[in-house]
Amino acid sequence: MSTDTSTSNVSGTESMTVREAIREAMREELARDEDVFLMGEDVGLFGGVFDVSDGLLADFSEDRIRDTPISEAGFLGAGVGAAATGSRPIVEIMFSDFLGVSMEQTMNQMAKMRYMFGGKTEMPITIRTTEGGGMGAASQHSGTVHTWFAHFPGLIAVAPGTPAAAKGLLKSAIRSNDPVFFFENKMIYEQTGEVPTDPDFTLPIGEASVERTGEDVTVIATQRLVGESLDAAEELSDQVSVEVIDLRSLYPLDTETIVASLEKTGRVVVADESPLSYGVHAEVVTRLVENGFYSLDAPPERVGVPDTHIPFSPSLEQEVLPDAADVTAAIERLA
Amino acid sequence: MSTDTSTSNVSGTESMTVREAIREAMREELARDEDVFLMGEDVGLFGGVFDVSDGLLADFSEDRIRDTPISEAGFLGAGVGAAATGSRPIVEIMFSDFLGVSMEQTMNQMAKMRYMFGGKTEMPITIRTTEGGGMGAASQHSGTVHTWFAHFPGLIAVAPGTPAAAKGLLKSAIRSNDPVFFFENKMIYEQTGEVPTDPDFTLPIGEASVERTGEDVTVIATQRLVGESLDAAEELSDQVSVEVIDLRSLYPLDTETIVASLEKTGRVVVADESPLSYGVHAEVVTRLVENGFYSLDAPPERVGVPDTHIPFSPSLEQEVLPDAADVTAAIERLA
Amino acid sequence: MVTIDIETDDGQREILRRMMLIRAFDNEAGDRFADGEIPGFVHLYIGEEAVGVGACSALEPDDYITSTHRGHGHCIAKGLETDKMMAELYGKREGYCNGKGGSMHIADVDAGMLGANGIVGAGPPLATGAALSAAQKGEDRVALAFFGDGAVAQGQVHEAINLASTWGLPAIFLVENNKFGEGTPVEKQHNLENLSETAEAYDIPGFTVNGMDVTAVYEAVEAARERAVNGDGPTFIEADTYRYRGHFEGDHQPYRDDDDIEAWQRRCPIDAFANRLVDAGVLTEDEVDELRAAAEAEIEDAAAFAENATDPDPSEAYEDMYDVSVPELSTYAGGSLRADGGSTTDQ
Amino acid sequence: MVTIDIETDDGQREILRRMMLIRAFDNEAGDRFADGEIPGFVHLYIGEEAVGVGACSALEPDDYITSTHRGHGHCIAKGLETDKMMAELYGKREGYCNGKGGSMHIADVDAGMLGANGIVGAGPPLATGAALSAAQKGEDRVALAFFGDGAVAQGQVHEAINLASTWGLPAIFLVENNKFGEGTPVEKQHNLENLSETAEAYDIPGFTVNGMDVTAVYEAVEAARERAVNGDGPTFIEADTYRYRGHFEGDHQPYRDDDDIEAWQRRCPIDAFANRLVDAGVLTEDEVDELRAAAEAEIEDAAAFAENATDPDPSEAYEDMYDVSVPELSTYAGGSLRADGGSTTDQ
Ligand SMILES: Cc1ncc(C[n+]2csc(CCOP(=O)(O)OP(=O)(O)O)c2C)c(N)n1
Ligand SMILES: Cc1ncc(C[n+]2csc(CCOP(=O)(O)OP(=O)(O)O)c2C)c(N)n1
Ligand SMILES: [Mg+2]
Ligand SMILES: [Mg+2]
Repeated sequence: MSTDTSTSNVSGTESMTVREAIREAMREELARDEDVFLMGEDVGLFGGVFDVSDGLLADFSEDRIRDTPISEAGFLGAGVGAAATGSRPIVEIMFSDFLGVSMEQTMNQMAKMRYMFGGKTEMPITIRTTEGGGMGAASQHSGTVHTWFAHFPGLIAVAPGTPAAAKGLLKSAIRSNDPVFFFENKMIYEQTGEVPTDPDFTLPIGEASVERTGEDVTVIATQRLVGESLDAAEELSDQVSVEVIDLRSLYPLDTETIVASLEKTGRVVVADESPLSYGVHAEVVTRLVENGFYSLDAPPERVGVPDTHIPFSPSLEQEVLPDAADVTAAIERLA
Repeated sequence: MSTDTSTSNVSGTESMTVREAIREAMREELARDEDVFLMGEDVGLFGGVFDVSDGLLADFSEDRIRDTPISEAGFLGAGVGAAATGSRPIVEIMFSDFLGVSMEQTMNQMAKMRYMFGGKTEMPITIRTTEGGGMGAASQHSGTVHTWFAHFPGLIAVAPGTPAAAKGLLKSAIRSNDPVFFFENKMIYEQTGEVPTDPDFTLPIGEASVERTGEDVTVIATQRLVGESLDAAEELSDQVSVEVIDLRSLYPLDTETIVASLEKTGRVVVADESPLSYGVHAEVVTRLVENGFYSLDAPPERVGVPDTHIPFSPSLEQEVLPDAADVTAAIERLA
Repeated sequence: MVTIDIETDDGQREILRRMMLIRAFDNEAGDRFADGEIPGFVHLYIGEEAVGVGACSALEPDDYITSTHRGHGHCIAKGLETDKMMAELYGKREGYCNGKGGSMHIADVDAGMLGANGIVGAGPPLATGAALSAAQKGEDRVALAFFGDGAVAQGQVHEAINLASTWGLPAIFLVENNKFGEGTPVEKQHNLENLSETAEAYDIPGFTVNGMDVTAVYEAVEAARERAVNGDGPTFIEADTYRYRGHFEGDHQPYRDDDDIEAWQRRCPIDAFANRLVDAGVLTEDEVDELRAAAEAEIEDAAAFAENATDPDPSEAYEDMYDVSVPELSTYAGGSLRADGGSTTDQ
Repeated sequence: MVTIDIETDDGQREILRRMMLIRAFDNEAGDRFADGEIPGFVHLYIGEEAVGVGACSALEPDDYITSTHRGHGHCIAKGLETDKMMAELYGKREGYCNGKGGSMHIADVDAGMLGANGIVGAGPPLATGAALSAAQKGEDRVALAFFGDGAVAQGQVHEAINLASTWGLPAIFLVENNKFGEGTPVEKQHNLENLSETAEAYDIPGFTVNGMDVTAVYEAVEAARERAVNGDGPTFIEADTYRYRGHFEGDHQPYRDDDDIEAWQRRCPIDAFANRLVDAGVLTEDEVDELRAAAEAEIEDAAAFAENATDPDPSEAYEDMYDVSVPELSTYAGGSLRADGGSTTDQ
């Protein structure tokens, strides 16, 4: 990974995984502000099914690391109620595929309350959830649904691709007075990277990050595909100079950074694990067209899931999941 | 309205409203196939809150025009179960804003069952719901959320703009073995148009319709904005020749028809009542860019809701709702 | 200390006054809606005044409530100001939500009123959350959720009560059984004699009280509040009541007869309580009339206030979406879809 | 006619055999998962065999069931074939779902098995719907939903039961109370002595039966089925049982002691029923051993079948999304994002 330009406010760094980065972000914010609490299914003693909150119960109380019944609508709704009355809940929804269960409280309460009430309430809630295929978990445990939340007004949606982004953005999310959906691709929990150690390190929501600079083609990627794109760029480095951007924030979207890159390279690949039609890709492409039309040398390429669910069988799953090879192929079509 | 090119399989036509067209589509299909039934809140004696099913109870039984408790997750899920076991339910969700309540059964059951089961089940269910602002119903009763359903794999999503399209597409939806979301903009229930009387009249899902031909600018519109765009085209007819397309089907999307029009005009406005970011517009723009890049004379224009909820106060609601004036302005920017 | 002490003469007068204020407010709202002055929908609380006032009077001022689409009564019972309410119905900037919410979304979070709600069943999880934050902060506050008989069929109501029961939270779940969910009678929504039997699924106390009797509601909520703050968890209360008007104004009401309405009108909660106070010598008939006239006058003033209040400026449509400033919104508010604000539109 | 008549010796033998088949299947699945041959997750039913077999045996072959993430036992109890099941766990084309579903989505709609389900609480609405369509068509079929103690906290379960009760549908709601939802004990999910008290919220019969006793489950479901087809509506049954393995394979189980597991293992439903049959002279000890050996042999064959079965061709990933052909999918399957199939990618 090339140096992260947004971490310059930091004294030292430490190598850690995305999982650790998220855990430390929560630990620091729990310690910093007693209004912060975490709730979700098996987040306490069990440590979360992906071990993300492992160890937090030992440092905080059961009251603040709160195991819930299997009632996503109920406890996410309770999170909204708590946020409107002075708390700062972090709500874990184990798999993003379960977000449908709690969609009503998301769309009509969390997202709308501030607006409907004429701005007279804060909604400082963070929803953490896991996305993505790659572990044979089949169609109901592998989805990437973040486009819904990027599209729906009143929500903030972030989807980090590196440990530093995960930590810096989660801390910003928890401190934010707006509802933030924080999408964790479950295949990158083990991915390591340098993360600033300063407990005041945060990253601004709404800024994309140039993870590798290049001249010929820009790859705008999210989550797992940031790493895959960096791999693709490295592999192609003899033939073509590829710039890789971690989009990080889906809404708000950092139009400025992606357009600046387009102006330099003239060619763009958008790589995101959403289903292709009406996915994140389309908005990115449209922003580029609207703001950099005359810089485009060719239509941007989309890399994503080909409008299927994620099938169980490994041979099928691999077919539909985008990876470095797909990014490479897309770059080659453009270059 | 110009003549509808897709209704040529028909002997005669009759003038009716969108409301009547939908009601007659249901009546005909209920009469034709006894596996079809309608369920929803107050669809029977009350006739539906928008009177769409008014009179159906008199012609069919309470069993087939079935009032439900206020349990969208339960009865939409029951619809899925019934569809998997040989029935063809039409499920009415009174306002599309309530689709969040039943999102789990939509995303993980209805949309995925066929695929997860290796193709070994049919899912002949139709979900009718109302969208759109304009009646001072405020943020929780005015949303346009169809992009979610166009994006989510395994669903079909249609959003007609005329009475003929409403009737022809609803009949196709009911006969389809796939789950179809049928989005009714509530402000056009009173809009009238010629509708074929032949009970075998249907329209193919997945085809857009050129509602007015033109040479200079194409407006690709949905729902209420089809009429608004026709008005705009008419108003501008002295200065600029505007082609208006009713997109009709959001997924699958008729790339061919819209690209053909782009190739002719070189300039496109996309008008849809979704919030702009990550909305229907972006996918349409991206399809045009991917398939007609070299025909584009300028970046397409988007007309939609500016990423807000729909506010209550008429002066505010009017501000955020797109209309003929917005389409006109967009055309003028391009022409 | 309870909001209004029903043991005192002053308290009883205030309870009567608030019920009258609700009646006057909703009569006025119905009239103004019919005149076309109030846009959108209005759902009136007429006939159910004893429930909202009985419940909110027995709460303490800092307690939270969540409301429903039929929220005017809850607002007035919780002490909200009728002029700002009416201005909100009119969509005016002086309204509680600056005109953004309307009838279905009136809220005053500072007053513990967490919002009317257009989504059936959405309030209880919010109340559970408010009760949770109160418990976590060690505050002596309870949260009461009002919801309808129809809402009992909503899954999130079930989840919210189960959570509150399992966690022993200071919450009160109050069903207003007004016999219909829109046009569907309660018997077609549930297979239950009394909706309070629902409480058994959570092993919490469940009672059905006479919702036309403000004292009965008051006492039930007072006891439930006591349990809640003592750490004994939530209570489920069903108030047996009736709505006198259509589901919303304009409802043609094919689902019931005038006779049924009239039978319940003879049990009018306001008249009943007024008569009781006259019988007990707390008020004279004249004083009752004066109270009513004062309530009506207040509402006339509120309507005048609303009428003369300001239409929001269109630019306000772009405000209040987020705490932070979001480039998309400032771009659109500036009249452009372009990040650089290049071209302009009238939206 | 019930699927298996528990009154006959043959029926009892078959019931025992099916329980043994489940045990052998899930032991094998656990081993093969540990070996890395089975991808994804597996949730084993070991210890709970009496529930699935007792219930499905008392149904008629045409009846519907909905299942859970812990579905292998329900499938075998409903008569599905173990080789096609195992092939599905392996992700092979010969599996019930052609490899697209895996352990959590095995289904055989023609056999009335409406699918294992990865979403907690999603089965009951589907069962209500199957019961509705059966009732509408005048068929003598019932639908039984299996779900866990954890699922009782899900709103859609509540909605489904309320619908079935209000509409008097031929449905049976069967809770497998195995004492945990993942790592969370049932006491932290509900404030109830017995989950069958939930039935009171719908005014339907509710029973708690010994889920380690296949006869007890059988009889409860038989009676519930009778009520259902007689038009007397749904029944709520709680089966008191225990899972012997972790929530999923690989679970480190910080939430319980080995002692607890061992205590329940002494109540093994298979041993208990086998001993009863031996005591009653229906089977000899040797015959029991033979039955077990035959079950294990069948499962070994199933595993061999699965191992030797075919990996789906990557192109099959694009099939089965829709009944109709959708241009997007054929375009992507052709390796392009272009409507004209212009360029190609390897996806
Ligand atoms: C989730 C949801 N479903 C449906 C509606 C439409 N709706 C509004 S009020 C209402 C009836 C509510 O009945 P009840 O809960 O008894 O309250 P009441 O109107 O009688 O006060 C319905 C169905 C809604 N607002 N939200
Ligand atoms: C809606 C939803 N929430 C959470 C999960 C994750 N999850 C899978 S199984 C399970 C526990 C289920 O407990 P229970 O219903 O008692 O069934 P058991 O596993 O004990 O058989 C959980 C929380 C899920 N699959 N679906
Ligand atoms: Mg009611
Ligand atoms: Mg369990």
